[in-house]
Amino acid sequence: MTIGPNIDARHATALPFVIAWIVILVLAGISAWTAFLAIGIWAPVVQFGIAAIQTALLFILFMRLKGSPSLKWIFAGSGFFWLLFLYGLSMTDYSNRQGWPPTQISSQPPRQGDIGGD
Amino acid sequence: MSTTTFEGMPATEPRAATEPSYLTSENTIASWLFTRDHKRIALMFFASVTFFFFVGGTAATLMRLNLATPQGLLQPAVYNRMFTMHGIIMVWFFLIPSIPTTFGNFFIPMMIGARDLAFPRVNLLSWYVFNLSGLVVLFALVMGGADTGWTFYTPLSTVYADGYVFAAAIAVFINGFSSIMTALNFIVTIHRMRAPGMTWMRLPLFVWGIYTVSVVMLTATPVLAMDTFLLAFERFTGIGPFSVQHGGDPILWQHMFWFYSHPAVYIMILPAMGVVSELIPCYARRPIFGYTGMAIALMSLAILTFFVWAHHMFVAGISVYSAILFSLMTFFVAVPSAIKVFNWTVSLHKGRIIFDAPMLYALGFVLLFTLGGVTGLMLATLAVDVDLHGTYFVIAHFHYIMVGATVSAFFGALHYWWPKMTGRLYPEMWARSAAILMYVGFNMTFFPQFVLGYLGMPRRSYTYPVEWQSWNVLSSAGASILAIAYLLPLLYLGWSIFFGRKAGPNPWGATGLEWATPSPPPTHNFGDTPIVTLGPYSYDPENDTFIDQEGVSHAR
Amino acid sequence: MPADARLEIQFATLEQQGDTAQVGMWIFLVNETIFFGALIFTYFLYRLTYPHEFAAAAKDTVFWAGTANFVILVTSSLTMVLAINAAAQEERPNQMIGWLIVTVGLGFLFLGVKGYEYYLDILDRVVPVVHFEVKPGEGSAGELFWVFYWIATGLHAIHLTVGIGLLLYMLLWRIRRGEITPAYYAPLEVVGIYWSFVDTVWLFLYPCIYLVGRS
Amino acid sequence: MYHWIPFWPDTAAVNAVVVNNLYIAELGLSAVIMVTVLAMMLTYCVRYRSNGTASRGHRLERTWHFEIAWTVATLGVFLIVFVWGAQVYAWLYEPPPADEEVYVVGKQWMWKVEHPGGQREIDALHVPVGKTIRVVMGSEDVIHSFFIPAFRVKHDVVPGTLETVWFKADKTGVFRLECTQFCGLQHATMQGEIDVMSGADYARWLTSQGVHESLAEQGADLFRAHGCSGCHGQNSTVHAPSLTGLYGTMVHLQDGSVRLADEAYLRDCILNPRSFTVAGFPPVMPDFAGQLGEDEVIKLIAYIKSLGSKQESLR
Repeated sequence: MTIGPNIDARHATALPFVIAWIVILVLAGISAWTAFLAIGIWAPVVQFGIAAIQTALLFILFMRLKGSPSLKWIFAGSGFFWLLFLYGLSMTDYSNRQGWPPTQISSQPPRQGDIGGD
Repeated sequence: MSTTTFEGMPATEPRAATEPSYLTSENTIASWLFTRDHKRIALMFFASVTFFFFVGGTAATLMRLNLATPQGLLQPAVYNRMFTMHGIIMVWFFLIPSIPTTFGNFFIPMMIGARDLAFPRVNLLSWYVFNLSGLVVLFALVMGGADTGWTFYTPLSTVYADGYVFAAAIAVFINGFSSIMTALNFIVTIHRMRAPGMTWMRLPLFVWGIYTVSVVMLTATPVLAMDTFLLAFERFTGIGPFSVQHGGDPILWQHMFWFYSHPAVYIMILPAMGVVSELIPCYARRPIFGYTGMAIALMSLAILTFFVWAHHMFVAGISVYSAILFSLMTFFVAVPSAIKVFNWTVSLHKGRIIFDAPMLYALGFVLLFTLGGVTGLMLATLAVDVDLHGTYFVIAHFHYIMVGATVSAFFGALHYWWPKMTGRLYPEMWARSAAILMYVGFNMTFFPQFVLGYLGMPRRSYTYPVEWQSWNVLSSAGASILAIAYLLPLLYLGWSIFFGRKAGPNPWGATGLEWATPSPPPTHNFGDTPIVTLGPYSYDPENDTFIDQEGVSHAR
Repeated sequence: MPADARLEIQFATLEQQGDTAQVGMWIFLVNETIFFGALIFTYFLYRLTYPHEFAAAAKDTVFWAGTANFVILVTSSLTMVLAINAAAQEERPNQMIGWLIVTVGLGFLFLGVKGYEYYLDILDRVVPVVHFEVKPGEGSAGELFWVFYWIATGLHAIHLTVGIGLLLYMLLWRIRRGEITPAYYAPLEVVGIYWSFVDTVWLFLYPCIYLVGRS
Repeated sequence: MYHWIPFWPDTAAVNAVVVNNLYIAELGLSAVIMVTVLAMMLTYCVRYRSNGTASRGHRLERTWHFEIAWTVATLGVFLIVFVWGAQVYAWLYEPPPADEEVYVVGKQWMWKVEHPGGQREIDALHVPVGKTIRVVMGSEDVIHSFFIPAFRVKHDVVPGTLETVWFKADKTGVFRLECTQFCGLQHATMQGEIDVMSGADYARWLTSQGVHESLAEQGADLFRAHGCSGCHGQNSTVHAPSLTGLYGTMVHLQDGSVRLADEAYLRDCILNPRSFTVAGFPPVMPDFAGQLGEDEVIKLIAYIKSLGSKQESLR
C-alpha cells in the first residue's frame, strides 16, 4: 500500500481550488449576513453549519483528502468524532443538572424529584 | 556478540550477527543524547521513569510512615504535598509513560519487523520534552510542592491552594506533548511500517495493546492539555471558565479532567494487558485463548473508556439521569475486561506451564486485576459509590489496577525482555522471590484499605481515629515489604548486567520477531526485512515445540 | 527507487516515507482538533448558559478585522495549494517559490491585522482582569467571553506563527538545498496540511467570536 | 465484638440498611468471581505444570461460543447490579417530605450547622431519631463533601449552588461526620459528630441552646436591613413579585422557562436576579452577589420559606 507523491492530473489545474476558494468566501458572506438578521437560534445553527461545509471543502480539496486512502479519511474524521463524546456526554449532565443552566432554556418544567424540592 | 543458542535450538545463525549491537556500536555520550535509535531512546526513557518511580515511591513511603500513627508524624502541609506529588509523579511520570515509552519503544519496531519507529527524531524529542516536564514538576516539588491532590479540583487549585499549583499544572501540560508525540509515533509506525505478511490479525497482542493505548493517548490528552492550560490561566489571572465568581462552573473542570483521566487509567492498563498476553502463552507454551476476542476487547476498551468518565463524579452534584447513564456505560466497559480475565485464565488450560519470574508476575497481574475489577464494579454501582466515593476503598481499588496490575506487568515485561535488552540473563531464584514478595507485600498494603474505606476513612487525611490504627499499621507494614520487593530487582538486575549469564537470541523459546535478532539486537534490528507467515503464539504444548512468526519450527 | 540521501533507514522507499509523513500530520491534527474542540466546548457551554451576556460582550469585537482575517487566511490556503501544485511540476520551481512567498506574506498580514485588532481591543478596555470595563448587559459572564476571545485567538496566532516558521524553514532550507523536487515534495504537502488546518480553526472561531450579538 | 479490629461500620439509618444490602450482595458476587478465577488458575497451574503428565491433546480450538456465553452471562449479572444500584441512587438523592430541616455551610475547615429554630453548631449536628431530616448545604469557598459513614450518605458541596441530601436515623448514638473531598490544609480535621437523640432529648437540647431568634426571624432582620422589604414587602408600591407562598411553586420566567422555586432557585435569584427575571416584572433588582455570605443567604431563604409554602399542595 504505497501511495506515491501525487503527480497526477489533479495537480495540473488550479481551477477546482479557485472555485472552492470562491465558494468558501461566498458561504462566509452568507454566514456573516445571518449574524445581522434577527433569526434567533437559527443564526448560530446556520453559521456553524456553514463552518462545517467550509471545513469539508478545506479538508477534501485543500488538504487533499480527495483520492487519498481511507486511512487518512478516518483520521481526518476521528478528531471530530471524539469531540462528539465530549460534547454529547457532557450535555447529558448540563441539560438537566439541578440549577444548571441558571436560566433554563428548555420550557420543559424540570421533574420534581430531580430538583429535590419539597 | 554472543551467539550462544538456547539448549536444543537449531544452531541457525541469527540475522546480521556481524553488525555490532545497539549498545556497543557507538560509545560517546553524544551518541546517546542525540541518538535516533528507538532502543537507546527506550533505555533513556527507562532511566527517566525509573527515577520518577522512586521519587513517587519515596513520597508514598513517607505517607505510609505518617499513617502508621493516628495523629500523623508529618506536618499536615508536608503530608498534603506528599500525596499530591505522589499522585502527579506516579500518574504522569511513571504509570502513563512506563510501558509504552520503554517496552513499546524498544519492541514495537522489532515485533512488527521494522528498523525503527516512523519518526525517530520526534521520538527523541519526546524524551527531552518528558524530562523538561519532569524538571518543572521537580521544581514545583523542591520549591514546596502543590497541595491540591493530583486531581487539581477547582476552586481549591485556582484560588485557595498556596503551593506551586501553577508549576505543577504546567508540568502536566508539557508532559502531554511527550505523550502525544509517543502515541503519534506508535500509531503511524504500526499502520505503515509492518513487515510483509504482518497483517493486523498476526500482530502480537502487545502491539495491539500499544496501538489502542496510543489511540487513547492521542484523543484524550488534548482535552487535559486544554483543561490544565485553562487552569493555569485561571490560577495566574484569577478569571477563567471554572471561576464561580464569574458564573463559571467548577464541575466543568472535573468533566474535562476526567474525560482525560478516566481513559488515563486505560492508558496505564492496556499496555499491561498487552504484556500479559505475551507472557502467558510463552510460559504456558500454548496459543492464547481467543486471540481475536482479545484484540476486539482491547479496541472496545479503547472506545468505551471515553463513555464512562463521570463515574468519578456521582456525588459531585451532576444530573441524576447523567449519573445513571454513566453507571450503565461503566458496567459495559467491565465486559471486555471480564472477557480478558477469562481468556487469560483459560490460556493456562492444557499448557505446559513454566513458573519463571515473568509468569509469576503475569499470574499475579491476573489476580490483582480481577480483584481491582470486581471492586471497580462496586464503585460503578451508583448507590454503593455514594458511600465509598472519596474513601480509602477507592484508593485500594485503583492501586490494585494501577499498581498491582500495571506495575506487575511492568516488572514482568522487564524480566521477560531483559535478556533481549541487555544480552544477559537475570538470576531466576532472586527474581521469583521478588515476584512473590511483591504479591504478598502488595496485598498486605492495599487489602486493609478496602476495609478502612468501607469503615469510612476519607482519603487524603493525615490523621484518623485511633480505632483504625490496626488496619493502617498492617498497611504500612505491607508497604515496607513492597518497597523491598521494588528495590530488589534494581539490585539483581543491575548485578546481572555485569555478571549475569550471557543470553542467547531466544532464551525463552518465544515466537515473536524480536527474538529472531541477536541479544542485544544490532542498531537496525534486522539485516533484511523478515517475511511473516504466521500469527503469534504458535506454541504446541503436546510436543513442546513452537513455530516462530517466520514459519520456522523449533523444538524447545 | 535508487538509494537516496533523503531516504531514512527505517523506510523502504521515498513513497513510503512521504506518505508516512502525511499520515503522521493527519494524526497530529486529530490531537489539534480535539485541543481546540475542548476550548470551543467551554465556549458553547457558557454561551448556552449566558446567551444575553455573551451577545452583549461579543458586540464589542472588531467585525471588520475578523472578516478581513477570514479572507486573508482562506486566500493563503489557496496560495499554499497552488505552491504545492507548482512543486509537483518540473517546469515551475519559481512559481512554487513565488506562491510560498505570497503565503508567508498573507500569514504576516493576518498577524498584522490581528495585532491592530488587539490594539483596538485594549483601547476598548476588554482585557480581562488587567484592563476591563463591564459594559451594560454583560454581567460577570461577559468577562468569560473575553477570556475565551484572548485564549482562542492567542492560541490560534501561536499556531499560525508556527506555520509561518515551517514555511520559512521550507523556503530557506529545504528548497534552497534542492530537497523539494517533483519526485519528492511530501514535506511541503505536510506543511500545507498543517497550514490549512490552522485556517480551519479560524472557520470556527469566526462565528464564535465575530458573529454573536450583531442582530 | 473485637472493638480494636473493626470490620464493619455502624449502620444507623434507613439509608444505610438499603446500601448495606446492595454492598453485601456485591461482596458475594465479587467473592464468586474471585474464587472462580482463582480455582481455575490453581487447577490449571497444578495440572498442567511443565513436568506434569496430563494430556495436552484436544485443546479447545473453536472458542467463540465459550466467549459469547461468558460475555452474555457477565453482562446479564452486571445489568442486574446496575439496575439495583441506580434505583437506590435515585431514592437516595430524591428527598422525601422532610420532618426537619437543617442548613449546613461548609467552610475551610469546619461544618457550620444552623437549625430552623436559630440554634447553631460547629462540627456537630444534633438530630432526632426516626425523623426524616433534610440537609440543605452550601459552601463558602471550595468543594467539600458531606459524609456520614454510619448513614451511607454523601454529597459534594459545590460553591455557587445549594445541594440537598436526606437521611432518617434509626438508632441513637454519636456518629462521625466527615469531609471526603480534599479541601486544603486541614481537610483531615474537617470532621464532626452526628448526635442522634430521642425526640424528647432533642426537644430538650433545642430549648437549652439559649436562642432568641429563629433562623427565619434572623432572615427577616436581614430582609429589612438589606432593603428587600422596600420592594417585596406587603405594602410596597414597587412592582415586584410577592414572596408569600412562593416556595415550592413553579415560577414562569421572562425567557419562557419554568423553574421550581426550591432553595437553589431562591439562592440564585437573590445573588443573580437578572438571570431570573420573573415574567411580567421589570428587571430592576440589584444583585447581591458578593454582599451576602452563604449563611446570610440561608437565613433569607429560611425567611422566605416561612412566608408559607405550597409544599402540601405539590405532593
